[in-house]
Amino acid sequence: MLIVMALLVGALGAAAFYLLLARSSLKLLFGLLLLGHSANLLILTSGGLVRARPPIVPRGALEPPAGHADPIPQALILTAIVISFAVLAFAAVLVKREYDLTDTDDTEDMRQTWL
Amino acid sequence: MAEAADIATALLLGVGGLFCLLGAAGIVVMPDVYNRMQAASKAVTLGASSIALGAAVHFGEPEIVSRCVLVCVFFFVTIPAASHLIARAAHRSGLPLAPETVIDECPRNRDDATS
Amino acid sequence: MNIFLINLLLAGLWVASTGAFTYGNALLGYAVGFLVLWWLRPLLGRAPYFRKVPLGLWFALLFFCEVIKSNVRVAWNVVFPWSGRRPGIVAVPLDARTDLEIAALANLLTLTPGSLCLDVSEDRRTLYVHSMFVDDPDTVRKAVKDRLERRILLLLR
Amino acid sequence: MLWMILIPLVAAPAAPWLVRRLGRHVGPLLALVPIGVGLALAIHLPMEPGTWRLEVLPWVPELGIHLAFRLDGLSITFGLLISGIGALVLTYAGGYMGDDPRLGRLCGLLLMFLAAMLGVVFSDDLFVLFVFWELTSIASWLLIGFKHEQAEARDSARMALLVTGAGGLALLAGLVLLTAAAAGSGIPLDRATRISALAGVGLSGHPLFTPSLVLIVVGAFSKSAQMPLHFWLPRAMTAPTPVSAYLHSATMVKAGVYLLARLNPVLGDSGLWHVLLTLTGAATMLVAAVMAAGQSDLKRILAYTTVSVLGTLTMLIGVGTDLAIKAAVVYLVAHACYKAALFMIAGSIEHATGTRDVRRLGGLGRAMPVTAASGLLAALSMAGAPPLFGFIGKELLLKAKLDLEYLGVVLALTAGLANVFLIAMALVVAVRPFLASRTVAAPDAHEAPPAMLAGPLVLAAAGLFVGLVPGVFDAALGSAMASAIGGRTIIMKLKLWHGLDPAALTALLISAVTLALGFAVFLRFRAGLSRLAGRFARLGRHGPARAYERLYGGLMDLAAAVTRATQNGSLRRYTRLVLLALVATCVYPLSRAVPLESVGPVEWGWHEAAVAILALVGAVTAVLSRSRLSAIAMVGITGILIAVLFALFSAPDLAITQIMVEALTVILLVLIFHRLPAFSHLRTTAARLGDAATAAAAGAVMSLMVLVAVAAPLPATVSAQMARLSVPQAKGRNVVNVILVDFRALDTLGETTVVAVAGLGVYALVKLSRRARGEGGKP
Amino acid sequence: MNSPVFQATTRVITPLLLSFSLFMLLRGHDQPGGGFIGGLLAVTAFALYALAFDARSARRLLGVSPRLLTAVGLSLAAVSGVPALWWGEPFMRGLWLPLALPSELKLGTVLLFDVGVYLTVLGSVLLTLLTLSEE
Amino acid sequence: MLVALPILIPLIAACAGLAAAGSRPLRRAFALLGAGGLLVAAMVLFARVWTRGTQVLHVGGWPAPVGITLVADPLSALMVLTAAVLNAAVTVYALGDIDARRQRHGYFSFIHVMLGGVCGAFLTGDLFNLYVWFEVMLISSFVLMVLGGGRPQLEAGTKYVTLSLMSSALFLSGVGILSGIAHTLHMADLAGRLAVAAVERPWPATCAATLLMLAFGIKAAVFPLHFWLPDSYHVTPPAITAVFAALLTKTGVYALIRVFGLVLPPSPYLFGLLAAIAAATMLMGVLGAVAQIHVRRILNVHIVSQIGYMVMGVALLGAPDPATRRLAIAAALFYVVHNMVVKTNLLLVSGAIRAMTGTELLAGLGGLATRAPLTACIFLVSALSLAGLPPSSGFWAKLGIIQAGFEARAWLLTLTALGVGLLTLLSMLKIWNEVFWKPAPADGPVIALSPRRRMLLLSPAAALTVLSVLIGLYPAPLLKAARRAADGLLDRPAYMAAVGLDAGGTPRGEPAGETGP
Amino acid sequence: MPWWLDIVAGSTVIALVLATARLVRGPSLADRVVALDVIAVLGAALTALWAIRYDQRVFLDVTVVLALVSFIGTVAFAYYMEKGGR
Ligand code: NA
Ligand code: NA
Repeated sequence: MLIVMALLVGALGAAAFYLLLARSSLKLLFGLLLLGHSANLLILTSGGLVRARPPIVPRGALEPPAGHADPIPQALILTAIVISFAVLAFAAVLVKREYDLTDTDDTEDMRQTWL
Repeated sequence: MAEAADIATALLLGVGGLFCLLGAAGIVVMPDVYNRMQAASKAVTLGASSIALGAAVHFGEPEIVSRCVLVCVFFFVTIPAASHLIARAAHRSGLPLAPETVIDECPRNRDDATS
Repeated sequence: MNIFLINLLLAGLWVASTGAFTYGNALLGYAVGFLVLWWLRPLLGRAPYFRKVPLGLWFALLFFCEVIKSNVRVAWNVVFPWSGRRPGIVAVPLDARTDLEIAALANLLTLTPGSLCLDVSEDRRTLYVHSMFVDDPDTVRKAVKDRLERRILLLLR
Repeated sequence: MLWMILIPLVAAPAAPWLVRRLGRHVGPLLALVPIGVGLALAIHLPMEPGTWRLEVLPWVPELGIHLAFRLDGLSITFGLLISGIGALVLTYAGGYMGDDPRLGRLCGLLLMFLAAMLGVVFSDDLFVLFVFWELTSIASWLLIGFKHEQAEARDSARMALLVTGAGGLALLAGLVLLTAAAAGSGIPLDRATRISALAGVGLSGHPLFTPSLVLIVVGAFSKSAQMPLHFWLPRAMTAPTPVSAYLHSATMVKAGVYLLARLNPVLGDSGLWHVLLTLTGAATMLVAAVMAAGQSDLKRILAYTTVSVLGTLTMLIGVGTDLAIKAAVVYLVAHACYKAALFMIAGSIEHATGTRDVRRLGGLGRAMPVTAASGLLAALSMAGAPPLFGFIGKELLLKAKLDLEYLGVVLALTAGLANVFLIAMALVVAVRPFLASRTVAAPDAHEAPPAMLAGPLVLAAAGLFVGLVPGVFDAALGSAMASAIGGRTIIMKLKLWHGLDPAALTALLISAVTLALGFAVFLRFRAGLSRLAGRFARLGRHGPARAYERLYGGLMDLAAAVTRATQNGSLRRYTRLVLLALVATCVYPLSRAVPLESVGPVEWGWHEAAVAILALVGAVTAVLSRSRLSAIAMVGITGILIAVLFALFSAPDLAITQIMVEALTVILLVLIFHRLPAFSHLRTTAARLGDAATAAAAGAVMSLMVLVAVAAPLPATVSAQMARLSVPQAKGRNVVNVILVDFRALDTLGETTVVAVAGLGVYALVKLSRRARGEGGKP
Repeated sequence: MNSPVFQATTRVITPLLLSFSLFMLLRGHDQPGGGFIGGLLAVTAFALYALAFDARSARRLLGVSPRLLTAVGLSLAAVSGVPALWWGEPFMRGLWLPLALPSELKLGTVLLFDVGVYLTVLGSVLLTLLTLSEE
Repeated sequence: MLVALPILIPLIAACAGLAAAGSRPLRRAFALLGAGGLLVAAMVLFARVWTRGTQVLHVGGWPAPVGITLVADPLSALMVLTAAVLNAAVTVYALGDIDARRQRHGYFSFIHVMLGGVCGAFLTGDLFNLYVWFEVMLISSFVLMVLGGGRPQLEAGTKYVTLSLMSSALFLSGVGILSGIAHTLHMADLAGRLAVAAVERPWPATCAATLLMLAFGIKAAVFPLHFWLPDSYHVTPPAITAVFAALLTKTGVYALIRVFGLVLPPSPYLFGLLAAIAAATMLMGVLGAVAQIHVRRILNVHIVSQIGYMVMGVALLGAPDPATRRLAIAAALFYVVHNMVVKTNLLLVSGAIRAMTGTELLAGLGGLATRAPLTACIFLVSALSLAGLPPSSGFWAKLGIIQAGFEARAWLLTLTALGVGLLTLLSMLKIWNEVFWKPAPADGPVIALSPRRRMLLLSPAAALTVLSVLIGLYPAPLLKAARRAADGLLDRPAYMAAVGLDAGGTPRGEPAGETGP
Repeated sequence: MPWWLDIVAGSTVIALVLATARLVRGPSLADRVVALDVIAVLGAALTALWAIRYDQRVFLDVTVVLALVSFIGTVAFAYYMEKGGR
């Protein structure tokens, strides 16, 4: 399963990178989105995959059942998900405003800053 | 009692799985988006609800049952609205009907719809 | 509606007094409360409540059967596509007036496999229904009006 | 001693203010500052050879650097020259600038330079010396560019600063290496930067010694305009004449010579030192002298002769015998006197006639008798005619050469040949304008004002005085200075007439011959020889100066080309570079780290595999999709399926959050995209394939990274601790949530801040850029 | 979107979603849920309303300015760590009221923090969506 | 609590500024209060650290590897103090530079949040928390980058955002892999555990370290990851550029120093790579600067070049001799502080130039040496300082780096550093000749500044100039601080003891074969 | 673990595959949105199944949220299509 997850991480990453290499600024957003997924899955997999044993203490117990999943990567991913959502929202609006101003989504046209 | 619950669970799950499969097959086989929606919005939802009810019966705890009932209620409230919205949007945006369609009494243009 | 609240209160009392906080017990409490209230009908005056609860139950049962039936039909059609498919969009004139009535009708119609509420006209007088089996548009119209709209209006008005 | 540096430094910013208050007569007033310094130095006279006074203040103890100042024969001589000539130049500047409002700035910069130069010669700490060294470069740059409205002045200033700056860098590197060598030879850090502590220690065995020597010598050469780094000095003549007189003849350019002299006891025990200095010095001496003859601008002629003399001095230090050091001492002092005088005279001539072109000058003797007299004296000193100080210097020089076992005669002849040209140029500069027939178109030429007369007169007289009574000099300072340079006691007994020993006679003979030849060259100045020299000078223009231009231009072109090629504004290219960097840097460590056996402990599950594959299908379809909205739907699917994976791998909180975020992302993207066009496919197929390859490689890196991470894990003790603490201490059963709101609540606070800022940012972006667009931002 | 079907459905679902979001917020410490999930659910409730009717109605329904909500939420989250200092505990130490509620819910500064997160997420994400849909 | 104040004060000031969005005086008051409060807090913190040693706050009261620890060691305290000083200067400047509508839409709040993020990044003792603060910093910088701008700002924003987010993803991946290897995020704990793990298998940590190096490299703008910077930094108002230049890239450098100095086990491969990167960065940056014809772009590309010097300090961590390593880090830190001061100052001056002339193109400028002698002086001192000429802070920075380079026997790298110093001088001369010495073009606009605006624009620059010269004249205190910071950074056991871990780290089980709890 | 659970889960996964096929095939956006909706619902079904299979009640929380939220996405797409996009 590890291999599958590792492949998924890499494939999502490759898809993201491919989109990031596109000239359309709209595609950049998708690239960033997928890149976030890839990184999150990377953390999850690196932290060790455990099937169906969430780190939740049963009512009345003092500790989660033995063999539970590592909660730390989960907390990290949660934070990362929210952060990348917020940042992506901003980036998306940015791309849109830019499109509004320039009537193009081609990043190769974004050379106005270049003298 | 426990055995009866198990049988009920198995029954519900079996029906659910079957309908899920059939519904999904429907959206593959059906000729146009309206027909596909028919298959999807009914069969799959019924299947999923059935599985949720199966879970409710399996666990039998009030907490779980309320959750599963909530799922079913939600499905039954939202699925029609969702299909309606999609179908309406599809029709309004001029998505063609399948060739075997026998009749279309709905005007394509929004403005005509009022008259 | 007031009576419904009283009924709920009675159910709650039942659950509290029996001390068993389960769904089954709550349902039982509701049923007991309903019976008590039905018994005390004269006390409460003419209320549609007592008519609507059994009506609603009956309607739910019918509707459930309808859903299963049409589901099977759709499923059959999926598995055996050659078994005949005559999709079409039919305009159904509406007796339902309020948004709630229309929404209820549209939702139930859509939940019934084989038919789908496509649109409502701007003046809310016509419902456009997509059906998978349009042998005859008028049959479809009639089915919608008789099987669904009439019962819904009965229940809601 | 610090105060001697600080007072002029403090006076420098006051100068503009004073000038604004008091006008042009402030020159002599400001001259009191260096005069005071000079007097304070004079107290130490006569200086006992081989002794010095040291003053040490703490400065940067971490680096072993102290404000260490040393007074010995060398530094006092230089100090006296700097302050004395400084006083004269300040006085002169008042006359030269007249009522020009920039006089204040000029005086201020001169004072700043004076302070820096004093710092250079007093410092006993290598790095303190360097600090002042660079300050002199900066002051020189500002002074060369003084008339900055002229493009030539700006360019010359830049050239001077770049060349001396490059030398400064070499020097710095050399000093650092020398210090390292010293520290490596067991000298404690506190003393490793101190010249007096390093003298005679014998560091030449250390491997860092040779590079440090070369670098230091290069630094000194750049400052002292040794071939091939000399070309900036003639160009520096764009500076006002007082500046030329002060910086570019008497003082700053001698800083390099000073440094060589100062470090002679430290570095002088190496053969390389002798070879480098002697050969470079000799070459510079000869070539510059010849090139001087090709010039027609008074100041340029003087500049080239200065270069020549600097070469001579370098050569003498390189030779390093007692005699050579004595010669260097005398020659240095004599040159400082007469060359400063000549520059000031050139300035006076220009002041009077408005030109510096020798070909147009003549017959000024009557109109400017005092200037003419001092010019004559200075020129004779330069020519090395008896009984002037220059004569003693030249005699010593020739004797020192002849004294050598190898190459002595060659060097002596070279020196003689150079001398021929120097003599000729001395006559051209200081005799011809006064005595030749009147050719200048300046009938109203008049004697310079007194402020401008004092300098040349005093300096020329000093040359005469010391020439007549040389014993005064060597008793007071000369021997001490020579001892300081030599690092051993050298007693000088200067005489105008050396008696009749064979060496002296030979020297005298050569001297006489050169005088005669020089006079002949002078007489032929206008005719063939000057043309020959002119041709030679043109050749020189193709030399290092040309190399500098080439280098400068090439650098500009290179910079432009590199920038055009890389910084081309294409985001795509920047991204690709990042990805290529990712692949390139990770390949090697991954190849070492990936364990092939790490299939992992998690058993195979086909549900998960199917979900994972479907998620991937969604992503790939999104990549290939032509419609934006379909792409949104597809990444939506990917997100949801990843959420399902999260759920399966024991992370319900993650799954739920992911689902919520996915739904909101879809809403957001739909809201944003609903007015935008379809994806444009802009890349060529080849580009797309290339991108795909890059992306695939980068993705493979990520995959391998995962395998690396899971291969050899340590036990998760922190998680275990958290799980233990969660219920009893943090009162929560959902450990993930407890981490988020308690154990690592700070993370969550930061994350919440991100969310808040993103929302507020979107608001500001939309509201404000709408305004910007309303204001006509649309092109 | 002017659809009676959809609008009626939204009227039913919005309160459902909102109460579920509060439920998720409050149970987060013991079960999956918490401030983020709750806040995002609340956002979906209002976003749905905005889609069914329009952004202005959604703003009216919310009642407070989303910007204010964001600022208040962020301040609440940041300040919830301060009370601990009063009792000489380190910054952000969780304090709990010794009050037994008839459920698993425990009152304390940690809950306050989660509520701050909830409000910030609700305010900020909603601000984004409403700003965009009002364009 | 003192340790948390540099994070909390800006955050609270940001909230207050948002709440006071309607009132201009109140907004400006909060801006100054926030900057001043941060400055005071930073000074008190620095003094406390200086006198009593490393200050530690276990946030939430959780002991070291469980909770997040804020650690103010000399390095962090020094960085926070520098950031606070520069922020104060730029805030004063911004009051005269930033237009009203940007202020109304929360300019100062965003700046404050960014400062909170920067201070958080400096102070945190937790790797993932560092990521979070980086993101806080980034999102506010995104907003600031595009705030109120037209097309150029949005274009620049797109590039900046895209590459920054790539950096974030790499950072996150690196953290994920490190935590997968060591199962902890606390820097001290990670250091201990990775050291144990690296004994037998050094390469897994190196892989993660490579990712972190790339991530921080993008943030710090090192070659070949720097291209976003020259394309984006010049489009904002100068005050924003100044703050970016002062803080953002330097945070990347700080992260490199912190992570490579404290957390990661030494990796010769990466140190070699870093050395090459450092040399290329210096060279490419300065070549870029030489090529530019726009004042602020020259200065911005220079940021890149200067980063090379700082990275060189990190690369010299590969030196075998511990004393050399300490020297290198101390020199790099000195360089960082010097460069933050000087570069900020130059950008402020460039802003003043723009305010006075309305242009930043060299061709349109001229004659300012006579027209604005004070500005000229300020620029000159800072420019020479940037080129490493005495008697300014730049000289000691350069000297330190070169000493370290030679001591580490990194000849080529050090010679590059030296040569680049000359090119730096060249490009500064370019500005000087064109802007100050060249006669003003005939049609060049002359904008008269009100005395109040002039004061707001120039007084911070003058103050920073004095600071640079003071450091140059009396470098001992900063040198000592840099030394102590370097010693504190490289003394791993002391750091671990300060945060409450014993030298071996937490009690841990056998590192054999176990995969999870 | 009863064998029939695996069969049900298997058929759900197959349904998932079929829905994804529709997602990929399209051809219209409406088709894809329908597929999206179906996939979300199937995800809910799958998590409910896993709740039983792994005896983990928390899966059902995921089920609930999936059920609640899938609707929103559909609405958003419909909103877009109404505005005339495709
Ligand atoms: Na949570
Ligand atoms: Na749905």
